[in-house]
Amino acid sequence: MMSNLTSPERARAMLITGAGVLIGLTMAVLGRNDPMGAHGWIVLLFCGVLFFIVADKLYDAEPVEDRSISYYDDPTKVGILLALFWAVVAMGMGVWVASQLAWPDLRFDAAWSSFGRIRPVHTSGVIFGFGGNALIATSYHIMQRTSRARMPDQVSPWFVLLGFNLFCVVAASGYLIGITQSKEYAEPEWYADLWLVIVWVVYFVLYIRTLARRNEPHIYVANWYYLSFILVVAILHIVNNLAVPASFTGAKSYSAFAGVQDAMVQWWYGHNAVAFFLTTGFLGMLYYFLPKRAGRPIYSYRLSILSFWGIVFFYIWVGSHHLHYTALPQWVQTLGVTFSVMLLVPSWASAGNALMTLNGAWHKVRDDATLRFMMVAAVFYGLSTFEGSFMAIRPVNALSHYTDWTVGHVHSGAMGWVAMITFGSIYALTPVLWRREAMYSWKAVEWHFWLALSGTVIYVFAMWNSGITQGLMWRTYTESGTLRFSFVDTLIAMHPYYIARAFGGLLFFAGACICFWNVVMTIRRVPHHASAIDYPTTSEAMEPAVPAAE
Amino acid sequence: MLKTLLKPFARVFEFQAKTHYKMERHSMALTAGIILAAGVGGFVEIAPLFTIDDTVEDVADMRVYTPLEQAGRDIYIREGCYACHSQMIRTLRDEVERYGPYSLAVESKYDHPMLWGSKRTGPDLARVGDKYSDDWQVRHLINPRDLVPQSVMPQYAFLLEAPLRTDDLPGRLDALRMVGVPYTDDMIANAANDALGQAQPDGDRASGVLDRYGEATAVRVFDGQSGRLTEMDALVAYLQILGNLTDVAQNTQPMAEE
Amino acid sequence: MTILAFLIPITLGMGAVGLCVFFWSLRSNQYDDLSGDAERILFDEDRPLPAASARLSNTTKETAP
Amino acid sequence: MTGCQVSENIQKTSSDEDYQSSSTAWRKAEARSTVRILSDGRGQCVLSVPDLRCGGCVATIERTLSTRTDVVSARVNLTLKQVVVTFVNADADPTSVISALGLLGYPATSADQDQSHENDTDNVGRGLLRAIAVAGFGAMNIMILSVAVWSGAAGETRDTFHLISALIAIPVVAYAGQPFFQSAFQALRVRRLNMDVPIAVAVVLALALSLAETMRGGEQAFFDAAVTLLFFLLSGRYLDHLMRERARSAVSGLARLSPRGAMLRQPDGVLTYVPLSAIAPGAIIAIGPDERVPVDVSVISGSTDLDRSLVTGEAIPVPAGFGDTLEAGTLNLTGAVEAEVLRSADESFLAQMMRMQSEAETGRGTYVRIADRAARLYAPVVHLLALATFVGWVLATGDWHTSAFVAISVLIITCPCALGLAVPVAHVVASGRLMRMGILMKDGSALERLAEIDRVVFDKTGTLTMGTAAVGLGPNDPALRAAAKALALKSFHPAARAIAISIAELPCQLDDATEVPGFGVAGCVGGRAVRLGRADWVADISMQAKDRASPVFAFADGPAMAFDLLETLRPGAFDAVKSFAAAGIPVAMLSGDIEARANRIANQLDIADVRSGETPADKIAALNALRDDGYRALMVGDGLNDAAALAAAHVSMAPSSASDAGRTAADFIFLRDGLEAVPAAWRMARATARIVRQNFGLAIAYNCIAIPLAMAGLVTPLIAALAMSASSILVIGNALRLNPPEKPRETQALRHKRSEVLA
Repeated sequence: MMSNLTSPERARAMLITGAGVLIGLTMAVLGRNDPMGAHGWIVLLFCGVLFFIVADKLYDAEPVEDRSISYYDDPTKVGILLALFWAVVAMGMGVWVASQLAWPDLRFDAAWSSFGRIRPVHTSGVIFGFGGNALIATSYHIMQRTSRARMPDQVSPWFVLLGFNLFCVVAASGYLIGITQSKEYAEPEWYADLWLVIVWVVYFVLYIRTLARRNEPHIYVANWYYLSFILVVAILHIVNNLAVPASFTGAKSYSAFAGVQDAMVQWWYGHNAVAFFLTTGFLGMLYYFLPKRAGRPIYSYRLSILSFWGIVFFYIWVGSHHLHYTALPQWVQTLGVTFSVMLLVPSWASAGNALMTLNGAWHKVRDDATLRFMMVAAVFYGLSTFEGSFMAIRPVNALSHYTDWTVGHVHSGAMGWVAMITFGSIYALTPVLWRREAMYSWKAVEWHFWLALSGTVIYVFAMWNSGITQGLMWRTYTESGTLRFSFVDTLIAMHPYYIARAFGGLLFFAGACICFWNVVMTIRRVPHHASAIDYPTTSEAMEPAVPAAE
Repeated sequence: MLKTLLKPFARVFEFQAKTHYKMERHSMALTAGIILAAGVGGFVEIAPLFTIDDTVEDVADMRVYTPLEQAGRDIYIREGCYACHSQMIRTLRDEVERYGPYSLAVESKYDHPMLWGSKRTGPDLARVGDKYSDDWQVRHLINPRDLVPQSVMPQYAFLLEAPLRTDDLPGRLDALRMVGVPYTDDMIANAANDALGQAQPDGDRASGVLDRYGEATAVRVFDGQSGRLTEMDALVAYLQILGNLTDVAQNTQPMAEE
Repeated sequence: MTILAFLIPITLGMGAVGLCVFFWSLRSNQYDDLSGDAERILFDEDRPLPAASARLSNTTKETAP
Repeated sequence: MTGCQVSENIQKTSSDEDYQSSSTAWRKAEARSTVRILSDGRGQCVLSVPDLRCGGCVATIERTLSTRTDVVSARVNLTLKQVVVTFVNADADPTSVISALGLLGYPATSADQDQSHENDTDNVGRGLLRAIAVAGFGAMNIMILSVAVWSGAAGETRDTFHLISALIAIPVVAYAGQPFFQSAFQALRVRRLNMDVPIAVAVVLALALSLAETMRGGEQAFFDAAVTLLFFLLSGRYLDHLMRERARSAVSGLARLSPRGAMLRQPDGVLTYVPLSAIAPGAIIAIGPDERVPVDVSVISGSTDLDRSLVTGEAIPVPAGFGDTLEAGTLNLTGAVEAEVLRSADESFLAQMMRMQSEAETGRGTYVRIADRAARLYAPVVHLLALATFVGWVLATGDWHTSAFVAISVLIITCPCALGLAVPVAHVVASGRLMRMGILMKDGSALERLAEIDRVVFDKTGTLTMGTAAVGLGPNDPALRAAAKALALKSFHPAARAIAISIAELPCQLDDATEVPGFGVAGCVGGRAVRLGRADWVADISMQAKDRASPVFAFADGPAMAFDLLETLRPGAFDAVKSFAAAGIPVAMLSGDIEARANRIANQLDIADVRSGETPADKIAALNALRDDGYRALMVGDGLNDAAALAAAHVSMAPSSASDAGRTAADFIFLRDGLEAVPAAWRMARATARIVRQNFGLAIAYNCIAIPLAMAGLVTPLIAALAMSASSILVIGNALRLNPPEKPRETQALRHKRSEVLA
């Protein structure tokens, strides 16, 4: 990896990691009386290791590779491996937290291991660690391929990837230490948030610079999805994390918003994060890898563009459906319902478009587990968007909210849609990226597919049952008009479902482990492909990307 | 004469003419200009309208969290309790009957951030204050299954051993004031003392707490061990104030939906 | 809902950015050949393009001696 | 002297190497003239490649072309089935690219990109799309605010939302409403009413009313209605535009036939390529085989056969030699000739035909589209109703403000949203279906006109019959037939090709084959001279010289045997004629051909009303007469001689094989050979007209419900938005019924199969 950096690039990398070491040291010293000090040491260690890796190779031979005729895939490769590493860690955590609900003594009495502290490790680990790394890695791949251009430089992709992972590490370790804002999916504290803003701006600039260098006049629709993901997530992140630190030498901060206002911002963020992190980014992945793997163009390319604008417009205001029957003004809730229901149109347009693309290639879906991952992902995308719109309706929400139904819904999206499309894409990408004939073991892919599918189905069904049971029990009255069940009664009823859920999660986790193993074995064992490089710089048309000035 | 006078401005005119011509040519740019101009102008007009807030009721008896309660709240946040406990009673009949009057916006107006939650693995806590005794709360936190055998809640025995940090409390209150919680200079300056005083009813610091936060403020040994200020003190103090910052909900007895 | 004073302008701003991007894309002929563009990503980039391979063989020639 | 020697002599006199080279040079120069010079000095040309189907074709073509040294870039547009090639030099030669594409299996022709025209229409579409985007942006955001207000946002919040809506709506209406305002303004200036007048009035009044309401803190504002209305209507307008654009680009994608220049013999004897405009009467130009005659000329040397089908519509070639006049647009088939220019390009036969056609078209200009006819009725009624409402409310309540509010809400709710969509959506759906049936349509008015026809007039040659000839009878002796085939194979004359195809035997050994342009093919079989061609020419060597019209074959001193050339009916011609007759629509035939041939075809098809020997002017006169009698005729024709008649008819159709002028003049072009496209298009037009009528019915029913509500003052913005959206969706849904669910599996399978075949 290092040998592909020129000496000025190595020097720049050293400068950046060196600065990171200094920042870590400063945090450690200033925050020595606060949990922030621990984060200082983590930053120091992370940047220090990178610093020494760079320093070690500083005077190695200059690279001989001709950059004008190749793509820059090193960060993509590392990103894929990191995504899988986070998948294993975070899904493992998921199995553990799920088990704690069935067997609460599994926490072993340590302060850091309580449900409240490791649950965000699971959620952030899956969403940001696994999903984020997969998005960054695939976006590097897709933006270069669809632009037929190499990334403009070699330091910023590393900065984005490793900087993002530093954020993930700081976030996850922070939860265990007890550093959290307790804002769902936005738990990291102020300095991690600031760091993410810097990383994200560099990411956006890198993406735009690559597109500006493109040799293919058309910008493929996947890039639109990725760009909206980067841009909107940045805005959401900044707005929702506006906070005042209690002290610049301490981790604690207080949100700029309070109460009902904070709730509105939080779910405006929360649901748009679903939209722009867990939907548009992965739709970008779908719109590239699905046609690529199926060998057929998108069924309706026009529809994919239209549904992009539809999703972007409709998603913005649906967040308030998380706050039905609360102190939020009712008209804001109604607003949320209206747009949640309308959102179904562009969502199903996308799901249908994906499935129609496969129409005529069903024999491939039957034979190719990778394609099947993508097909199932599209199906689950359609199902969970329908479920989401359904659950946004007030009477349904009255039953489903606060129960495991919501958890099941989220997981049908996260496991069935996000993880499935990501695994499918990784299986499609790995042989291409490492120039291998195929995956090391197609049987393992099959195993993974069936484990993932059965795990998801078990999980989702368990949660549906659990959620609906609990929701109904809460509102059951005796004949004399009093509440029939105590809260603990509902908890007892949940127990078997919690065991089933942990089991479903375990299957899914096992699949992820198999995937990691399979990818590593593909890299280590499968012989190289005959053609060693793919060539970017000339488009088929060899036309200048930017039309001559008018 | 006039020409020579205007000569220095020729460039300005030229620029104006050029850009105006361009703007007209690209009528889209013109529209964007209109939107921008109208947007800026309009926003100046709109902003004052928002100062009249029709969402959060104005309640006289609503008080801020004491330093000890705020410290407890920070522990509640640190431990991620919101993952299993909501603090928002919805306007549904069964919830009102189970947990008490539904939550009003005003009750969380000093909550930075709000802890309404999204999942009830455990029951709602919006009105858990004074529902159980301090002793029950402490024992429950030490090992929930001692009191509720079927509970799946984690044990928080370590809170009883952990001394509460009070030196950073003035900073925290100050930060909260910056985001809109009406702490006075007096409250901020005495934050550490007040935290200690609220858990030591016999100490000389206790009266300060009552002065600053009102006579109704609970001043007692929350964790059952006098002489030590622990994180358990803070957390229990916080749990016992939940739903008790104002009486407006109980007094108005809002009717539930359905 | 004071908060809408933030959220509405932000949303409008994002919408306006989207609109501008759409205009840009329209002007730069992004929608001229949608059926062709959908097909283009399927071109197998593993096979070197003739022009690129010509350049590649040149470079190997140059570096070989 | 043997036949062989004679033919050699002829060859010497008629063949000239100069002409041979001039021919290729001409073709190169012709292609070169389509190369546009880019600002950076490179050349660019657009090639039309009709056989482009999938991404594989795109990759193959681009890969192959981009390896060429003279090509900077080649980009395929799969939608338009074109390749844009950029050359290193502006004077590059596209012919080699065209032949390279031909070798790949993609026949290509250079598409004449009238660049200025292209950009103009493109800008209209883009402008509309921009307006849609702006209106969509406004509608979405205002809708969010409106939903909030409808959901119960009250007091300050509502006022604020109205204010924000106003800030969005004003620039949006100002920008996106322009197409309607301009059109309404133009209509009003000539004191007419079209659909855009009520639209413009309603939008402006809705905006004004809402602004007034916002200022006084009122509860109701119609910003969402105004902007959503624009969005819907713009969508309808864009669809309409898209349909026309699609048909136009498809037509221009086919090769254009009229030449743009000629090889001019300079005083110093050198041949140079000059553009058409630079050719003056009296100049000498060279015309090679397979070229079109660029201007009207008189032959001064050489002889040849001409395909005058562009002029006469008749496919059978005509020989020409010294002194003959060649009209511009005729196709030189076999020999090279030099000729003197008689008239300049804009006075040529071709130009005259074009002029005649455009004159004929003006007769059709009075046709008013159904939507505008509806608007003439609709607009005054609605405006009067609004006025009546206002007066009524003032009288009843005395409250000026409320009265104005109610009156304007009448205008808003009656705004012809559904009417504006009723026609275009139906037309777009219909045009899509027609396209799948292989029928291109110029615009929506053509569809409306086609639905109204009560007369059908067919041209004969090229329309009822195929443009190429078939052979009736020939010699029976296999040896003779083999010899005839050998001769026929040597010529590219259509008659020779038809003869070659009609003979099953293998050709025999042929020596010294020579083609004598304008006469035929000569050669030696087994030492005997043999000829195939004009009867009088064959008679030079044969015993029985006959004066026949058909090509004749003979051995030296042998009997002459004639090949009777027959016309073949176009497939589906019989059914097409019959289905019109069955529907009670009289069918007539207008032919420029001789009576005997015309009658024979008419008899085969049961057409009673036949007129033969018609000149273009006669045809126009016939159609004008029909019109004067109050009939609405459908004209189906193909040749240049029909072009003006096509334009003069109420509505017209042409096959894709028609002349350039014919295609331009026709309202519909059918791409497949079969004539069943004509009744199919007619049925589609009738179905569309029915749907349009139903849509109008729906719109009227909607108004019957909405207007009383509005007049009673019961219309709130929510009701207005719901009612307008519902009626629009209803109308769109109804129009979609034109598109019955075809078996998608079958088409998918077909597509699949096709791609497999290609692979």
